[in-house]
Amino acid sequence: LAEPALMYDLGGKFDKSFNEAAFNGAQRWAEETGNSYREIEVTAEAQRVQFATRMAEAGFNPVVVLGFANASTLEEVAPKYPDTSFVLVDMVVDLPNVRSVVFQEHEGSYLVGMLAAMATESNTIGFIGGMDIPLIRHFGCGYAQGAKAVNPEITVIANMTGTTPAAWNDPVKGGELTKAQISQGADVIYAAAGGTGVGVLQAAADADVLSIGVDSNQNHLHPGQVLTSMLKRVDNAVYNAFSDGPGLDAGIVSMGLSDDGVGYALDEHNAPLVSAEMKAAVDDARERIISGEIEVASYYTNDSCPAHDF
Amino acid sequence: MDFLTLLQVLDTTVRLATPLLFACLAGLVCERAGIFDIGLEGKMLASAFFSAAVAAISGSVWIGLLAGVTASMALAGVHGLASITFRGNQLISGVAINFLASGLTVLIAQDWFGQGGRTPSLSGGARFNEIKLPFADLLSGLPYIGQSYAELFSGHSILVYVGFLTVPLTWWVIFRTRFGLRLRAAGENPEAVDTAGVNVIRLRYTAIAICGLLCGLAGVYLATGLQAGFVKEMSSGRGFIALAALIFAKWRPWYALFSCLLFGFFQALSFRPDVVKAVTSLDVPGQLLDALPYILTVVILAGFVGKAIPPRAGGEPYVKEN
Amino acid sequence: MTVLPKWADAILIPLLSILISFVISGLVILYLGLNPFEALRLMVTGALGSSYGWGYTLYYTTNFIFTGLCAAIAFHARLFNIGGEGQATLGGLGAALVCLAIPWPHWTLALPAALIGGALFGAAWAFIPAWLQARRGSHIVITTIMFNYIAAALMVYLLVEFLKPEGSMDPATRRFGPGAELPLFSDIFGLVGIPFSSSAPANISFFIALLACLLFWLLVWRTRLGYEIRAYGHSETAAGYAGISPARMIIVAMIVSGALAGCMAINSVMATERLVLNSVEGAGFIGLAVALMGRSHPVGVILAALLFGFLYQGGGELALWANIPRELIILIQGLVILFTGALDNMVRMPLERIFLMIRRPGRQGA
Amino acid sequence: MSDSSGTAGRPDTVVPAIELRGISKSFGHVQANKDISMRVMPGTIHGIIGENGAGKSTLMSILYGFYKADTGEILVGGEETEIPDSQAAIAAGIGMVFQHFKLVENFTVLENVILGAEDGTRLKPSLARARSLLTELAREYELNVDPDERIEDLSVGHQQRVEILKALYRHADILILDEPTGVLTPSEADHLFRILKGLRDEGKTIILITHKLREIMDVTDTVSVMRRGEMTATVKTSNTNPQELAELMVGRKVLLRVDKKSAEPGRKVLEIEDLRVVDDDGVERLKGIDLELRQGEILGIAGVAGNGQSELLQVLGGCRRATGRIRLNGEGIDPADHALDGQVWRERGVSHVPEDRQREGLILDFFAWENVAFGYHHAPEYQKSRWLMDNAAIRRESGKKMERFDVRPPIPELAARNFSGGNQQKIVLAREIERDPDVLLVGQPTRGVDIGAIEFIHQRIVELRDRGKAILLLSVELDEILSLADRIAVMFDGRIMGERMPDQTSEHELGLLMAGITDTASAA
Ligand SMILES: Nc1ncnc2c1ncn2[C@@H]1O[C@H](COP(=O)(O)OP(=O)(O)OP(=O)(O)O)[C@@H](O)[C@H]1O
Ligand SMILES: Nc1ncnc2c1ncn2[C@@H]1O[C@H](COP(=O)(O)OP(=O)(O)OP(=O)(O)O)[C@@H](O)[C@H]1O
Ligand SMILES: [Mg+2]
Ligand SMILES: [Mg+2]
Repeated sequence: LAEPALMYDLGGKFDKSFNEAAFNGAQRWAEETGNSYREIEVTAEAQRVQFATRMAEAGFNPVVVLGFANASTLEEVAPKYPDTSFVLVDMVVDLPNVRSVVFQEHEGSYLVGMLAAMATESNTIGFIGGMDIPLIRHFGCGYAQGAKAVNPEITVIANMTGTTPAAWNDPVKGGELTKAQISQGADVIYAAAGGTGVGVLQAAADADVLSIGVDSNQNHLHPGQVLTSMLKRVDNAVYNAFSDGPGLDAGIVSMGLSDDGVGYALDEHNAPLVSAEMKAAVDDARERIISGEIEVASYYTNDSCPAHDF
Repeated sequence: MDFLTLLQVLDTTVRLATPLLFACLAGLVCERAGIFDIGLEGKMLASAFFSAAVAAISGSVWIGLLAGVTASMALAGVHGLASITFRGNQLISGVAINFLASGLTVLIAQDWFGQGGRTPSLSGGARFNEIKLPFADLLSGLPYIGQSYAELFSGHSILVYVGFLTVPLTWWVIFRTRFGLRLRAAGENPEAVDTAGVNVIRLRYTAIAICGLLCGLAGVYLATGLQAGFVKEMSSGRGFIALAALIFAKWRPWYALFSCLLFGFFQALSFRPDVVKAVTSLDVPGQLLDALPYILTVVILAGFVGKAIPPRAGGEPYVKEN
Repeated sequence: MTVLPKWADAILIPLLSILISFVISGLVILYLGLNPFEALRLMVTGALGSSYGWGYTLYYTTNFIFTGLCAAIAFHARLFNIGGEGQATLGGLGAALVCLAIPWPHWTLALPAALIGGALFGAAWAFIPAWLQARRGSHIVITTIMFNYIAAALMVYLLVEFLKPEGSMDPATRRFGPGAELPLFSDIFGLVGIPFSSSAPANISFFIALLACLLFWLLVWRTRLGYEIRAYGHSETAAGYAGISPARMIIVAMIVSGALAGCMAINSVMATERLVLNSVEGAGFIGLAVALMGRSHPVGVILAALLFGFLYQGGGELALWANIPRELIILIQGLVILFTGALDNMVRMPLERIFLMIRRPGRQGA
Repeated sequence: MSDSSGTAGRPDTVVPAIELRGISKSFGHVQANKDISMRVMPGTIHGIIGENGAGKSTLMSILYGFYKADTGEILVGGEETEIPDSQAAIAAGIGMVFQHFKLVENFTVLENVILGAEDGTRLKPSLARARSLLTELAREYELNVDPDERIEDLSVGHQQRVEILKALYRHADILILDEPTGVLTPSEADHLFRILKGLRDEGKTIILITHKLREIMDVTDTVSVMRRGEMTATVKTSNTNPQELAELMVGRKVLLRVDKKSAEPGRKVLEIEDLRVVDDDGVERLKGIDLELRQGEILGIAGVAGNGQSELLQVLGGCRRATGRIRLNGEGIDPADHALDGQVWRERGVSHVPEDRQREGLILDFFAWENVAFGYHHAPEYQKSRWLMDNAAIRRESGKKMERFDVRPPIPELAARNFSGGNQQKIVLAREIERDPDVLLVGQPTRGVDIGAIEFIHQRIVELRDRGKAILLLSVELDEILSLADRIAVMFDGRIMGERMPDQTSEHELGLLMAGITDTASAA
């Protein structure tokens, strides 16, 4: 049986969010099955195709590639290796041997947005993104909608960390942005900024206001001070892919609330922060979203957000 | 924009200016002695990591500080070896040091903590906590002076105060002491120093050591003062901004303070779209806001700051025979 | 007065320096619990062992040649252009706009157009700092650093707000289309019947880069302009005596510098068939090291660029097969820069003593 | 000769202040000093002469611990002394005034003096002490300089005084001066020598390197001659004469004065009216110069450095803008025109030998051949095509020119840096004179150049004149002007104080004019 392979995005294996979640999924699979897998970090645009090709060449199967930027990669590589199964996370590519896994981040963000709106006392909540790219706006958009759903009057402050790749690894700037938002009244702040988020959570904890983690469960970073984390179960996506093994069925897999592809984290670290009625409200909203009763707008549909103007 | 908001912005300014200030003064001492150093970034990063790592392990921020400064000074030593002893190209050496630092820090972090180039987050005695100046709360009541005292001057980590005190200290050492005189001379005309019976090599090594020390403090402040732990590449370009600030300051300590505060202030502004909007009454797109500090710098530089003349012997290794 | 023969200075010293840096890197690798020789083998075979490896090595080399030349021409005028990054970024924008502007019928038309577009934008981005330096005395190091950041911001803004296709989550332009596809090495060598991996991105721009080196050499050492630039770089006072205008030299040198950085776009943008965020990926800074190590001479630049291309590709392969953290590669690059670029005298000094001992009984006096 | 004659006529009981034994030193392949031995007696002025590159500076630099000798030993006052660095030299009571001053340009006099000799960590006390000591020394040896002036604002003469003060401040008993008068005006030089004699009479020992035999004869007690890195002779000054010294030095007969037939001035080539220059600091440097220059004559401009001669030369060389009227070969030129740079003047047949060969005349890191094209790199004969320069042609040309000007070594592929000053100067002259210009502007043609080369350079300039060209000669060397010029204009404070004919004037009269004293009745 062929080894599976995992290709991280430019952020790198340990980005404290997206890629790291994938890594955790792979690890879980390895521990449970006792099998090994191959992993590789992309460090340059040109390496995307290179590594994907090399993996397929070397007979790894399935080959999981992370990040929307890899759509073009697979469009180029996948057809050349019809016998290899590819998995693309975060973007859709329509090819017979590619499984495209997309997450409904806006739905998850919607839920944590609700929690934020219910937890805030100042009726001001914050959002700190990494770089100002559509994906991040997508997160922020869901967050804002959720908050507004609870309290239409609520103020949502949004900042982006920067415009260079450093934006994903600048906890200091993240921290200062947090302090700036706090001084504008924000008392719950949602960080979707990779390594920068570490700084956001830290500054929030220091200032004794609540923060919200992203992608993987970050509640444990500051027990009792992180309201919750917007879970994006990339780990599950990877885990499933690895488990399904070669010849896994292609097509689009949309991971949303229904299949716990996205959600909010509730554990011993933040239990005291999330009251029963908060939980009830959110779970109810979750159901209504799944049932289609609530329609959470996606930023992508027409590059704009009804609840917040970026 | 009300007074309190102003204070908040200035408060951010101070915090952001401090690491720049340390690095800027580090570069000042070094370049005044005739050694160019674009490796500030790397030294800052190395120190940030080692201070956080050792603080995390030992639980004492002071031991961490020691480790951070040592690391930075070690890299400074490499720079000295390359640019003084072996008369190599000082710019290349600086570039190399930046590479070494960003590589080493993450490798070692991974090796020690297995958290992907991150140190465990620090708490309690393992980090520099904000210190309240006496009567801060008491005075915070009365407007303006009191508020400023409480909001702006009080409540920073000890390193901030150290940083600001370093300015007069540096000024005094550079312009009022024997060492300073020789240092400046070595940067202007090393032959004059040599023929006056002073050892240029030792002098420049001392300068480089001081540079390492100050850069170290910059890193320590980043990782244990502003933040509570190390994240890869967390210096994210501040070394280069400090370099710009140094030239901006025309290699003078007090000007350095001013230019670093200016950079800090512009950054702080870019964090407050609301303030910018309130003042200019037009809402600036995020990206423009993000570029604001850099644009304003160029404008000021071109508009008000004249020609900056670097130390004459700067960048040139001291060679009397070849 | 030089003691060493040219060959020793040009070849022996760099080789020894690289050797030292590799030995140290080897120790680090050993410390990480891997076999250094195995690592070296992986890098060499991965980067130079196959047409595929070469294809990637030369792809990176192409970028570094352009940015290296960019820094080099500035050095000749004693200007430290740290803004190659931003100029290359703008160059990418220029090239992309050209490629998107019209559906190009054939690359032979698209290439020159994109080349001009990239060069123009790069030059324009370099012109502003140059002008500020020449007219207002604003230090070029600061301004170019600032312009790197401004360029990055501008890029995000344009890509997110205007250039990215409607509804796409990727902040990148659409593909340029078949008419703007550059011939790969496989196509080029195919013509003469040499088989070359078709999956490697190395393309015709490599030859453009070599051409640029030739033109660079002609410009600097064979034309009046180059003569004046070098003269100004060596001595401003003497330049004044000879009637060479400093302002003109600064501006011209920087424009050429920016244009060279901009030309990188044909490889980093046009060849990848779309403009992505941060298409430069630090090549601008590598260019500084390349120029410094290459002593601002095109041949030196080519060799240094090749070295870095090797480190990039070899490093990638190493990471791929040995599960090595990518930071190790950065560390190795740092060591190579340090020993070949800054600590070269550590090797030269002893060598000189040796050569003197051999030669001393030879010629005497001045 | 052997160094037994080093003690020329002195009883051997006296211990030499300095004794060198078998000093050798090489730079790379160049052996600058070969097994040199010499003795310098206390309380004497000991001269050292020798061609450019003979090894004088090197030898003294070794004595001062700036360079380390490869072999040999140094005795100070009979004691064998290790001098690994200048610190040791200073400790041994040796002070040195280098040819190219070792001062920090943007420091004040005071700071320069105490540099390295401060007492205590804080500067204030040191500065105070130095200030009082300086005033003393100033009184004692007429070494007055304003302690608070910045070096860059001082005339070379004053800068040199600072160097001497530095040495005295460090209690030097042995003072070495390398080509001290190279940059001084006659009056400044006389002043310096008065100081040196004063110091000698105090019992201090002085070693004086110079290219000027007149100075040797005037002030030294003993003189040593160096050649090709070796010490060829040491004689008592009173037992020798310039001719002999010149021959010892160059190894052949040398003419010590220029022989030229009287000039036949032709038509006017260059006419200057009311030329004015205001420098960047708003100081008026030229206050209305009127001059005319004719074919076939050498017009010498005399003047104490810093009275506007340099500015005049720069304006005519296109390095500086001015107001006023200039007519070249009859056609008017606006000196304020910014397009009017060096290139333009050259195209119009005005060549320019700048005062400072190392900062202006040459690119030290360029090859000799590149330097031969410097300023003329636009000349048609140097172009291969519309775009490319014809380097091969330039090499060929420069090879020939260097041969003709006897540049040593005549190797175009050598960097200018590696030629001695004398030869660097010949390269500049070769470049400018060989263009066969209508007008030649020459600044300090023989500064720091040995007599052999001086003779050669003077001949070339006279030849050019005899070919009917006009020459504007600018020199701080009065006797150079007197022997070379056909007509002398004296400048003072940006004005022409008057014109004289060399055969109808005296150094004394010129000296007065240079000091701004016009009533020349006293001169008659
Ligand atoms: N730093 C140096 N590096 C290499 N060669 C040198 C150095 N200094 C002097 N030389 C060589 O040593 C020889 C002697 O130089 P030196 O300066 O002693 O001559 P000099 O007698 O002082 O000449 P001048 O009369 O022009 O001052 C020259 O041929 C010169 O090329
Ligand atoms: N760093 C150096 N490298 C090579 N040669 C040198 C160096 N320094 C000095 N020289 C050579 O030493 C010789 C004498 O040096 P010096 O500085 O005395 O110049 P110089 O001959 O005295 O000229 P001038 O007296 O006009 O300044 C010259 O040939 C000069 O080129
Ligand atoms: Mg000399
Ligand atoms: Mg000399």
